[in-house]
Amino acid sequence: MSMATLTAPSAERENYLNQEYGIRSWLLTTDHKRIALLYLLSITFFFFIGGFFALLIRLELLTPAGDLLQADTYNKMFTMHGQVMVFFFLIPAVPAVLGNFLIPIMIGAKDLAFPRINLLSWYLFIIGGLFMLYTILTGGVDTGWTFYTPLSTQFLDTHVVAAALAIFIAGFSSILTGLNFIVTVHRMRAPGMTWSRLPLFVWSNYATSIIQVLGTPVLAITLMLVALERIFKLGIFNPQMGGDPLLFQHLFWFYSHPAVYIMILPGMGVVSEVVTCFSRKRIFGYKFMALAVIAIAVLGFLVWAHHMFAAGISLYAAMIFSLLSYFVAVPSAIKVFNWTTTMYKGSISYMTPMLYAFGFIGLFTMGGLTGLFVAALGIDVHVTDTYFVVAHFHYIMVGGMVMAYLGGIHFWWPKISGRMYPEAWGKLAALIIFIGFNLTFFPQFVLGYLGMPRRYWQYSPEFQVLNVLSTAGATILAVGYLLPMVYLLWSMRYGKVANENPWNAAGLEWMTASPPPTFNFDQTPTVTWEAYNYDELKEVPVER
Amino acid sequence: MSDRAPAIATHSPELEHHFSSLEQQLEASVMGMWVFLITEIMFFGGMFCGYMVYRYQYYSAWVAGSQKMDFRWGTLNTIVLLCSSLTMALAVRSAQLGRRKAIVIFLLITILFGLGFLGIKGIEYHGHWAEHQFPGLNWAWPEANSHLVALFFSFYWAMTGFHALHMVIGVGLVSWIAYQAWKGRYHSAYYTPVEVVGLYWHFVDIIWIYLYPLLYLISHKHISG
Amino acid sequence: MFDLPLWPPRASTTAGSVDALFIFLLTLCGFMALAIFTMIIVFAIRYRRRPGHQAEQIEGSNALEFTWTFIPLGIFLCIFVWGAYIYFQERTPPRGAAEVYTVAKQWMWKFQHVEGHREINELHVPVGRDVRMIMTSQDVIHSFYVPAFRIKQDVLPGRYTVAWFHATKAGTYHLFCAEYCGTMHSGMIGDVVVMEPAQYEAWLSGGAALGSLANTGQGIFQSLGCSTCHRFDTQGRGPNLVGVFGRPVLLEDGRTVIADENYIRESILIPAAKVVSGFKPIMPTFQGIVSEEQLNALVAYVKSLNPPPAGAAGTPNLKPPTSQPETNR
Amino acid sequence: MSRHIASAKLYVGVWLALICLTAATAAVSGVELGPFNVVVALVIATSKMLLVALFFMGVKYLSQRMTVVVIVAGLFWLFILLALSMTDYVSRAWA
Repeated sequence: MSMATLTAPSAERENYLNQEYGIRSWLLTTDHKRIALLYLLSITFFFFIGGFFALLIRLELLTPAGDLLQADTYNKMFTMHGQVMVFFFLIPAVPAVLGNFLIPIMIGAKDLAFPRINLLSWYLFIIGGLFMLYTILTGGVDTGWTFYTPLSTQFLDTHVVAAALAIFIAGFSSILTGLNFIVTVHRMRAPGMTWSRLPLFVWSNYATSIIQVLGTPVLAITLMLVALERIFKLGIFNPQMGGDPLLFQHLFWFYSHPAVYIMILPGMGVVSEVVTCFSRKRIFGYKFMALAVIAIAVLGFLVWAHHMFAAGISLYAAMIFSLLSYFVAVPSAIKVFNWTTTMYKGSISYMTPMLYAFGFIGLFTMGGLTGLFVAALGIDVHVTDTYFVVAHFHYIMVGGMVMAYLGGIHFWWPKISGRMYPEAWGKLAALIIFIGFNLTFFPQFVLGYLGMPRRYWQYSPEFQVLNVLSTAGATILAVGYLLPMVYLLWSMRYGKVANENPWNAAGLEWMTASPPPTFNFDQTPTVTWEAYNYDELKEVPVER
Repeated sequence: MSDRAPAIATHSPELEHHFSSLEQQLEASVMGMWVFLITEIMFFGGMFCGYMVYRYQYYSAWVAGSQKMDFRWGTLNTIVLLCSSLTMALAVRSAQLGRRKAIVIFLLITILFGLGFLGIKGIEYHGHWAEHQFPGLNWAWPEANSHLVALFFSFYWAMTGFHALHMVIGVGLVSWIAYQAWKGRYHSAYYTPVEVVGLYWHFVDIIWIYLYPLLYLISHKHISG
Repeated sequence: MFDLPLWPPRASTTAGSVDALFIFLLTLCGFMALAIFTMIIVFAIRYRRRPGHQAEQIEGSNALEFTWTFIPLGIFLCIFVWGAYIYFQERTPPRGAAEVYTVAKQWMWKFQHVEGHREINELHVPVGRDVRMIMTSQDVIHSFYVPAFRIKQDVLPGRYTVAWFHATKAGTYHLFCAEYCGTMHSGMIGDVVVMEPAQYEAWLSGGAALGSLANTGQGIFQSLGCSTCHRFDTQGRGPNLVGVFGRPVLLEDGRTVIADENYIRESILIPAAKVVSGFKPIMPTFQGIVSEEQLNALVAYVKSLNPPPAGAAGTPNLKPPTSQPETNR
Repeated sequence: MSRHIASAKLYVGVWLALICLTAATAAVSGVELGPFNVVVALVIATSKMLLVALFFMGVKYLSQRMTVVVIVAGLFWLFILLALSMTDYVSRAWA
């Protein structure tokens, strides 16, 4: 799909795609919409690299013996699968692609507060990505995505410093995106766009930005200290010198638990938009939904040591963190109840984004509920570091966040590309992904409680049947993810031309052209209506 | 920044196209800088957390390590940085008043103080390196608690090293806006860059305000040696 | 046809209580998940978009919001208390449990029984006895994990961590390393062989015991010259170690700490970290001189210096385990 | 902020206060106060920080309340990191 030939026949008018042509107009753009597309390409590229590693892991686990890959290669596979997926796909995905594209339009602004910093954020992501590619291509890293010391600092000679540097740089890209969103939402809202009229997508990205800004620097310094310890033999985490490996875990998880909320909160924002649009109803309990998002962002910072219950922290600290972990579970429960109640007495249509929203609510509920298991101290001692935890966080990240991301991409595709995606193919892909996902990860709950530890290259024979089921599911999931890639690209040229508001949805982004002009609105709109005013929007039959 | 911005009431050259007024642009830049400074607080916060944990566990080694610090250089460096903060604040004030020459002079003095600080830091580093107080690469410690004092020095080198790095960036930024000020780009209606770099400089000074007592003055023994 | 176990074997007292909480949560969350799924499906069908059907706008209801905030919170707190109760038991080994020193090294488990037996990747324990694992690692972080007992405890380098269990069913159960520790992390596995007391005694006497761990410790204590400073008769340059274990120790900087295994280990490897009040920090470090196994033997020896009637855990007394779990760490 | 310009005398006055506080913290640290040494040092350092932040950085004259909220939130998050990590290290000896 070369940039230059991208013309939307319907829009003879100028829009952000055909306003300028040529590589320079893309690589030096400060238009938040073009930067969003640059991010879309970059993270899709990394998604398929991470997915490739995942497939290799699942293939290796078909048999109890380690017969496909060598032990070291397998360790590199799950390490780089984790690092590429977490730092180069999950964290940037919704904020940097959908957030960058939509937030200025949703609040009626011409662009983000700092357009040049937005471009810098993408370049930092690409530089970080290049370091990651260098790490992958020249031998990989096998510390696990968690970099636990003293293994990562003293007992491995793979590219630990290169991987740490890659994530350090990509972290700043995340910080700058967060900084941009916070200042934009505070300073750049159109007249009349009060906080209580903000779409919940903006609320959830605002909460995500709080986490990105307050959490990522701690990961940055922690990875820097690991790099210093490897290069200069400084002994901050070195047990021989009285250093404490648990200090590394405290600093690492201080960021990495809120990071899982960076991944899921934007997905929640997308689902709030999609559920209200396809139920033709206002969101149920707007204040509580907005408050819940902020509560998750704040409480998310108080619970990190529930990753360390069996790691050797003190008994009373474990109890404090377990109690706090149950407080952070409440806002997520509130959101699930509110989405479900929003559908009550609605007028629900089953378009692809709505199928993804159904999938999200279902799978996120299971992910959230299993969170209650691993937060209970007694059970966590048995299931931590086993496939139960692997299934738990994949239910939330893949079942929740990736479903919401695909739902969002389909929901706003007409706005991004000016074209409609093929509806039948969309529904088929959503179904395949849902089935493939459950077949992959549900057996892992059982494996986990049986006691199969994670990151095992070879395992006891009695776990084989469940692993074979999981691998079968993974192949279906892979097919499911390839489909949207194909038909969305196809739709950019051959898709039906989309009008300004194909879903007849509420929101400022549906009141400007598809694809929007470079400055989003001819003149800055004034907002006089409440959020999700579907009662005022007439019921237009959506053509098939 | 495409220049075909739709006409806005007071279209002065410095105004970014997507802001409605210079006032909004300055407020946004200041807020953006403060959000960035929060990330810096958390960045140094990670090291302060490690420092606090190990000081709680190995207090006697921290005292032994702190005794090796020359607190006179530390105090002088603190005063140098406080002076640079004063001149920086006066530079921002003269930018608000639009006094071009005053901005340049105050900024140059600030740069001098900054370089002075780095010079003193260099002397201290040279001293510690000569006495083999760099854990790992160049370490020799006669007494029994060698490992634990090495932990203290690991934090000393890491914290002051990152602080010095931020100081180097600060000197670079200040010289850039001094050059711009010398070319007359700033006046009482538009001085955002001076303001923002000022905030950054004061922040780096605040980090040192905490590093000084925590590294140099751990217990009363540092004076009696 | 094929081997598809769905529930791990239950072979310890803790396993019972963990399974009880797990089954309770399974039913509660299963019910909640089904409730939400059916609501979604019912709403999706009943309120599907069709001509003549109009969506009815509902702003929200504070009452409903408060109910599904505080009721889940109440339930969650009960789950927390139940989970914390089990965890408290798991982290407080009962007094008088038989002790096994464990050294985890990259990709094998080494066990030292107090009676002197040494085992690699195999642990023989009697049924119906509390067994306390005192564990440390020679290199990276490992994790002692026996799924059948539902216990897991990371084994940290530079420190002792403790796990305990009370086996209830004889048999051979998996032992896994659960914390990623390098190339052969998945090969660092073994078996916990739980035997009837009679068989255990036979196994114990059969093995070529080279004297109890405490005796080995005494030998090391002499050979390394510890006895020159730590004298038992008069007050030497180092503190007298008789009756030190398990009791509070006043330190030079005013703190008092309990002399547990970690204190003795740290005092051997990094003596200046906690100097006993009234003594000089003259003790040289034995880091790199003493191996982990020798360290375990020294710790066992110092423990055995406690006068026996104080219920010292050093020598394994075979009286049936009636002791109440209280903290003695 | 952008409109309020403080007098040069005020800045020099704040500067003098900072110098005195620096001298004070150096002097006080020479006196044996046991555990209170660190408390006094931190109190003096925090007061110096407040002086620099309120006057030199102009937080006192900030027109938008939101930026002040951002600053206070940042300090509170640092406190979360420090305090909750210490709960582990302080309570290790209790178990």
